[in-house]
Amino acid sequence: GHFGPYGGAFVPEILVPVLEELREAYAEAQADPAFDAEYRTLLREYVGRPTPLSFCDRLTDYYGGAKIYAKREDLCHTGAHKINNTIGQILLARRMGKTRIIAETGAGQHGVATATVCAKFGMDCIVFMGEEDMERQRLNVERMELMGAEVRPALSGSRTLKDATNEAIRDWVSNPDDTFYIIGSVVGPHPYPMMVRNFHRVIGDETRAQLREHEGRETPDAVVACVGGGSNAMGIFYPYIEDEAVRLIGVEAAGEGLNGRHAATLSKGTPGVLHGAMSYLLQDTGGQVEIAHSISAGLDYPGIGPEHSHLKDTGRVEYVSATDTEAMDGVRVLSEQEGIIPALETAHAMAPMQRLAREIGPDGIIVFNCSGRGDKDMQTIAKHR
Amino acid sequence: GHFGPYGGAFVPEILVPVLEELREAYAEAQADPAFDAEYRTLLREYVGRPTPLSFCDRLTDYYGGAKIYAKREDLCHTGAHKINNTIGQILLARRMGKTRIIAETGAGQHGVATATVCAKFGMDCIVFMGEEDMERQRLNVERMELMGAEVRPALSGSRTLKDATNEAIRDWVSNPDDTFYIIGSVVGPHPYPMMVRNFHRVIGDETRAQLREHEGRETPDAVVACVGGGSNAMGIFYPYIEDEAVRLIGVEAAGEGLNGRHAATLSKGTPGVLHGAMSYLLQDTGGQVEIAHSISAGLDYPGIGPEHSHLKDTGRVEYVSATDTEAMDGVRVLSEQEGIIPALETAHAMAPMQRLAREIGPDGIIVFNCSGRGDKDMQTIAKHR
Amino acid sequence: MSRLSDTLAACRAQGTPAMGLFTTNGFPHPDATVPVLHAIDDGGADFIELGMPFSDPLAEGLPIQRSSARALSHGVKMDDAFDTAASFRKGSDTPVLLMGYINPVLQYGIERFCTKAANAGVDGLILPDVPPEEATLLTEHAQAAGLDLVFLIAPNSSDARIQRVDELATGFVYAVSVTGLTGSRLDGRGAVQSYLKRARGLVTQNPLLVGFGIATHEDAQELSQHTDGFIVGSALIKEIEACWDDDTLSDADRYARIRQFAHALKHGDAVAAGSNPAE
Amino acid sequence: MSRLSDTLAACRAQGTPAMGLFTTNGFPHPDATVPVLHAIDDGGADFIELGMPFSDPLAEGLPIQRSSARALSHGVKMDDAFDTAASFRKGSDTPVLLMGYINPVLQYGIERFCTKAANAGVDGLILPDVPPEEATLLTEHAQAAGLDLVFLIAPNSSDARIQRVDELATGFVYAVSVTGLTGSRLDGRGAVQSYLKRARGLVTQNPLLVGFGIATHEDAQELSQHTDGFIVGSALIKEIEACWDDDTLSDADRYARIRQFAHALKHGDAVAAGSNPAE
Repeated sequence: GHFGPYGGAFVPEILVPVLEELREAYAEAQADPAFDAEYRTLLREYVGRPTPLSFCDRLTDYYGGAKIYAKREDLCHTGAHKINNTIGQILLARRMGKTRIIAETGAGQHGVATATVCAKFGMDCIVFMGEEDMERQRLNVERMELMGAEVRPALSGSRTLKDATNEAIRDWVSNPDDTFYIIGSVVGPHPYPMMVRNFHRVIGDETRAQLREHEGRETPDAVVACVGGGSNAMGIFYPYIEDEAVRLIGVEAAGEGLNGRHAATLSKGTPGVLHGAMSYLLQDTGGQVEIAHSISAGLDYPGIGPEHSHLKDTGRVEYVSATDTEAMDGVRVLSEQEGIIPALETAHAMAPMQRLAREIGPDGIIVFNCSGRGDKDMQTIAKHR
Repeated sequence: GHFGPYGGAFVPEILVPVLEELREAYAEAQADPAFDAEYRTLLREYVGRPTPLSFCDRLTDYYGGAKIYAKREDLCHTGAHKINNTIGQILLARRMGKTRIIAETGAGQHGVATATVCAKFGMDCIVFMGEEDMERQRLNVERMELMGAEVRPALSGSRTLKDATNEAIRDWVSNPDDTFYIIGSVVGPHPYPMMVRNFHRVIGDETRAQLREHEGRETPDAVVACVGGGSNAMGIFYPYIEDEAVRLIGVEAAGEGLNGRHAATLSKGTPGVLHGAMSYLLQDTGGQVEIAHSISAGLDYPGIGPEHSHLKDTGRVEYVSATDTEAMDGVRVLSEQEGIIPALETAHAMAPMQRLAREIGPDGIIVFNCSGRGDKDMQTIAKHR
Repeated sequence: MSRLSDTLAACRAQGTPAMGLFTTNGFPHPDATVPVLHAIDDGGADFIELGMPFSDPLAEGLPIQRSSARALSHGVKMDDAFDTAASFRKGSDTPVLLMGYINPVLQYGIERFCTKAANAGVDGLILPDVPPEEATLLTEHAQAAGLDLVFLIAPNSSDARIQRVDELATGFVYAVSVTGLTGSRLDGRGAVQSYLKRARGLVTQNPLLVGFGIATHEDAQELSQHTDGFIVGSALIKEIEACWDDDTLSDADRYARIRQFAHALKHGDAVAAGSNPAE
Repeated sequence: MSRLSDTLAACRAQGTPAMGLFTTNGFPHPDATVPVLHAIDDGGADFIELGMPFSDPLAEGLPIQRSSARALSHGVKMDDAFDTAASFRKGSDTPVLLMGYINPVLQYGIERFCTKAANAGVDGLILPDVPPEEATLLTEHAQAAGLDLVFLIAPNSSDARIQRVDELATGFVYAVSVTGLTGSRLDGRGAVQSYLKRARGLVTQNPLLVGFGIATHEDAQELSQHTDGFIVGSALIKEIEACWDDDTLSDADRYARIRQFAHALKHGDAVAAGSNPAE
C-alpha cells in the first residue's frame, strides 16, 4: 500500500475492515479472467475504446519540432478518461454485493462518470459536490440528476472538491456495509491509488500498441499529461515507467502563478496526510490544508496521488506547471490547429509542448494525453477568451 | 440526380457549373482508392471510428421485448455523426483546390463539425446561423469561433436554419470559384444528397459487421433513427435498403403535435422545391415555406432529404413522429436506463421503441442510431424536466 | 413571334437597348402594384418583370428579399399576380413576364399556372431556380399556353452551355452580369464586358439582355454595348421603398418619381415626364 | 502506570464508569478553553480530551466540525494546545489527552510534538485517522515521551482485530459505539450492547471506554454496562455552542452551565454545582 514513503491508509477504524474487504475483493477480481473480460467488453462496447491516437500534423508544424500525437480520451463516453475507472469500480462493487454508490466530484466529470455507470448498472448513486461547485457547474449537476443520481451539496469548508471528499468519506464511515465509494482519482487510502491507476493503465497500454502501428516503435520520446489528482497521468505514464528513455512530464495547475493562488501540489507542497493517504499537499506551516486554485475545476485540489509524490522524489517523472493563462493558450492552440477543444485540465498539457518539441526535434515523438473534451468548460473559456 | 420524382438541382444558373465540377470531382474521388483511404484513416484516427454498437441490456428489460442495440454516433469527435460527412467533404474541397468553406447550421452541430475539419485542414470557415439560433445556442457559437470559424448571423425570414441555408446559398452564388459549400444533411441539389448519404453509410456498414460479431447475423429486425434533414437515418438505413426483411423506421419531430407547430415534413408536408431539390416540404397552399418547430433545434427544418421522400412513397421506410414530450421521455429513459444522455434529436428515436420491442418480441433485434450526445441540450432538457 | 419578341425586335430595329424593369407583386402594397407598373411603363419600360413573392428567394440580394417579405406580409397570393397582370394589360400592351421561384408555381399546378398567366396577358416566365436541366416539367405547358420561357446565363457558363441555353430559351436569354445576387455591385467591368462579348457571339437565336447590378443609365449604357438591352430590379425596388417610406410624399408624387426614375434609367435625363407629374 | 491508567483503575475500583469529556482547543474562543476545561473538570470529568482543530476533520459530525472551524477562525495553532494543557495542568491533576488528525502533528514534527505534549502535562494521544497499521511512525516517540496511545475499535472490527488493538493500545481502548460519525444518533441499542459485550470479552489488557453518540446520563449508563466508562464530545460541544451563542448569559453563567452539564452527565441530576453558579 505504499509508494516509497507515500500512500498508506490513514482512515478511521470503521473503514479498516472495509478497505480490507476491498483489497481482497480487488485481488480476487484481478485473478479472475471473467472480471477482466467484462471490464474490457464494457470499455470496448460502451465506453468506445480503444480511443484513437491522433497524429496532430498541424500542431507538429505549429511547434516546429517533434511529431506530436494526441491520445484521445476526450472521445470516451461522458467526455473524459474518468469512466475507465468508474466502469472498473462499479464492476467490483457489484461483485462485492454493494448496492449503494457514493462519489465525490469537483467539476462534475467524475460525478457524471459515476452517475453514468450507476444508471447502466441500476445502482443507487449519491454524488457529493461542493455547494459552490454545484453552482459553477450547474449543467453537470443536471446531467447527474438526469441519470438518476442524487447530488448532495457539501456545505462545509471551502465548499469545493476537498470538502466534497470529506463528505463522501463521512458518508462511507456512516454506511460501511452496503456502500461502495467510487473514488475519482489515484488518491485516497490503499488500495485506491493502485486500483484506479490499474483501471486507467489501458490508456498507456493502448498508446504503446497504437504507436507501434503508427511509428514502428512502442516508446515515444516523451509523454505529457496534466496532473490534478493525477489519474489520467498515471494511466498513460504507468506502462512507460520502466522505459527509462521515455521522458514523462506531468503538468500541474499553477493557477494565477506559483506565488499566487494555485494548485501546484508537487511544485509548492510538502508531504502530509489528506483523505487517507500520505502525499504532497498544499498546507500551511501548521498542517492545515490550503484551498487550491485553478481555472480548471478538475485540477483544483490541494492533494495529489501518492504514486506521483514518489515519482517526483525519485525523479522518474518531471513535474512542471502551467498557469491559467497558459492553459487558455493551450485551449486556443489545440482548437485552432487541430479542431480539438480540450478540457481546461487537458489544456495544461500544452504548456511545455513548444520547449519539448524543440528539445526533442523532428526525429522524435511526443504523445500527450488528451484527457477530456472542453464542452463542459465553454462558459469559462468564453469568459476568458 | 433523382430519387423517383425527388431530388434534382433547382439552383441559380451560376451554380450549375459549380455543381457539375463537384459531381465530376466526387466521381473521380470515389474512383480513387487514395481518397477513400485518407477518409477512412481520418475516421479511424481522428473521429474515433468505428463507434461501438452497445447492447442496451437495461433498455431491453425496460421495454420488455426485442434486444435493443445503440449505434454510438454520440461518441464521434464533436458529439454526433455530422463529422463523418464534413471529413468527407473537406477532403473533396481540398482535392478541388477550394480554400474557403461555408456551411449552414441550425443547432450548431454541423457548424461545429465543419469548423472542426476546417481547423484540422487549415481552411477559412464561415458558418451561417440564424440570428435567433445564435442566441439559443450560444455555446456552439463559442465552439466554432474558438476553432477559428466566423459565424455570420442570418437576419432574414425566421432567422433559423432555413434562412441560414438561404444565406449560405447566397454566399455560394456570390463566391462560386474559391468556395466549397459543406452541406450538413442529405439535402440540397444533386450530388449532395447522394454524397452526404455515402459519407454517412459507414454507420450502417459498421452496424452490419458489428451485429454479425454480436449476434451472428448482419440484419436486425428493425433499424430506428430520427429524421430531420435525414442524414443519420440515411447513413444507417442505406446499407439495409436491399434487405427487405429489415424494418426501417424514421422518426420525425411532431413538436407540439401534428395539429400544432411541428417539423413532421413527411407526415404532414407535400412535395415541393426548397434549397435546390424537390422533396416533401412544410408549406402553405400557396407554396410559401412554413416555419418548422421542434424542441430539438436539429430537427427544426421544414424540408427533408429527397431520398427519404422516395423511401416514403415506395413504403420501404416507415415514417412515424414523436412529440416534444415524447422526445423528453426518450431523454429520460435512455439516461436513466443506460447512462447515455442523448441529443434531443436522437431522443425522438425512442418514441416507437416500446411498440416495436413488443411487436418484434424477445427473439428479435432492434438497432437505433444514437446519433448524438445531449450535452449541447442540457439547458433545454433542464428547463423541461 | 410573341409580343415580347416583337417588342425586342422593334427596339433592335430602332437601335436602342430594350429596358426591362422588375418589381414585386404586392409591393410596396397590393393596391400600389398596378399603378407602379403603369408608372414604369410610362417612364419607358419596354417590358416588365413582375415578381411573384416567395418566402425563400435564394438568388436575391437584400432589396428584393425585403420587397418579397413585404408583399407576403400583405397576404399576397399567386392569383393576385394574375389579377395584377390582367389589370395592367387593360391599359398597356407592354410585355409582362412573371418572375419567381418554382415552388409556388408547382403548388399552383404548372398547367393551371400557365393557362391562368396566359389568360391574364402574361407573355413569359423567368424562374431563376429552374435551370434548363430541370425545366422539362415546365416547357410543354409554357409552350402550350404561348408563354416565353427565359433562361439565364452567368459569367461562369461555358460556351457550350450558353449555346444550349440559347437553344432552349424563348423570348430572350438573360445574361447575369456578375457572379452574385440581384443588386450586387458591378465590379471588374472589363471582365463583364468580355463575358458579354463572348455571350453575344454565342447567343444567336434569341435577343440577349443583361441584368443584375445595373443601377444607373450609365451602367445600362455600358453593359448594353454587347446586348440587346438590360434589366433593372433592385435599384427600382430601392427607389419604390424610399418613396413609400417617405411619409411627406403624396401617392401622386410617388408614382411621378417612379416614372421619372424609369425615364432617367432609359434616357439619362431627370426631366421628361417627371417634370410634369400631373400629366 | 500512567496518570490516565491510574485514574481509570481508580474509577474501576470505585465501581463507577469513568467519564471522558471532549472539547476543542480554541473553542468557543481561545480565552475560554481553559475555563471550560476547569468547568468540566469540576463537573466531574475523570479525564479530558482536548481536540486539536483541523481543516478537514473527516470522522466528525457537524458539531465537532463546527467547533474545529470556529477554533481555526481564531487562528489557533498547535502550540496553543500545549499552552492550554499546561495552563490547565497548573490547576488540576485530571488526565488530558490530545485528540486530532495526523497531518498537523506530522507538520509539527512527531518527536517534537510528543516532547512538547508531555512537557505540557499531556497524558496521551488519540488520532482517529491513524489506525494501528499506520501508527509505527508514532509509537516510539509517544512511548519515549511517556504518552499513552489510544486506539479505536468499531462495531465492524473483527475479534482478532479487537485483540490486536488491545495489544497495541495504552491507556485505554476506545470503542466507537456506532458505525458513524461523532455525534451520530445511537440506534439499534441491542446491537450496540452485544458489540460492547463482545469487545469486553476481547479487551483484556486495557480499560475499555465507549464513545460517539452519547448525549445523556441515561445513554452513558446504558452503554457503560459492558465498559469501564464513556466519552462525550458532540453533546458537550453543542452545549458550549448554545451557551456562547446566547448573548443574555454572562461568562460566569456559561461556565456554570457547562459544569452542571458535566455533572448531570455523570450523575443524572441537574442540581449539584450548577445550583450555585457563584460557588
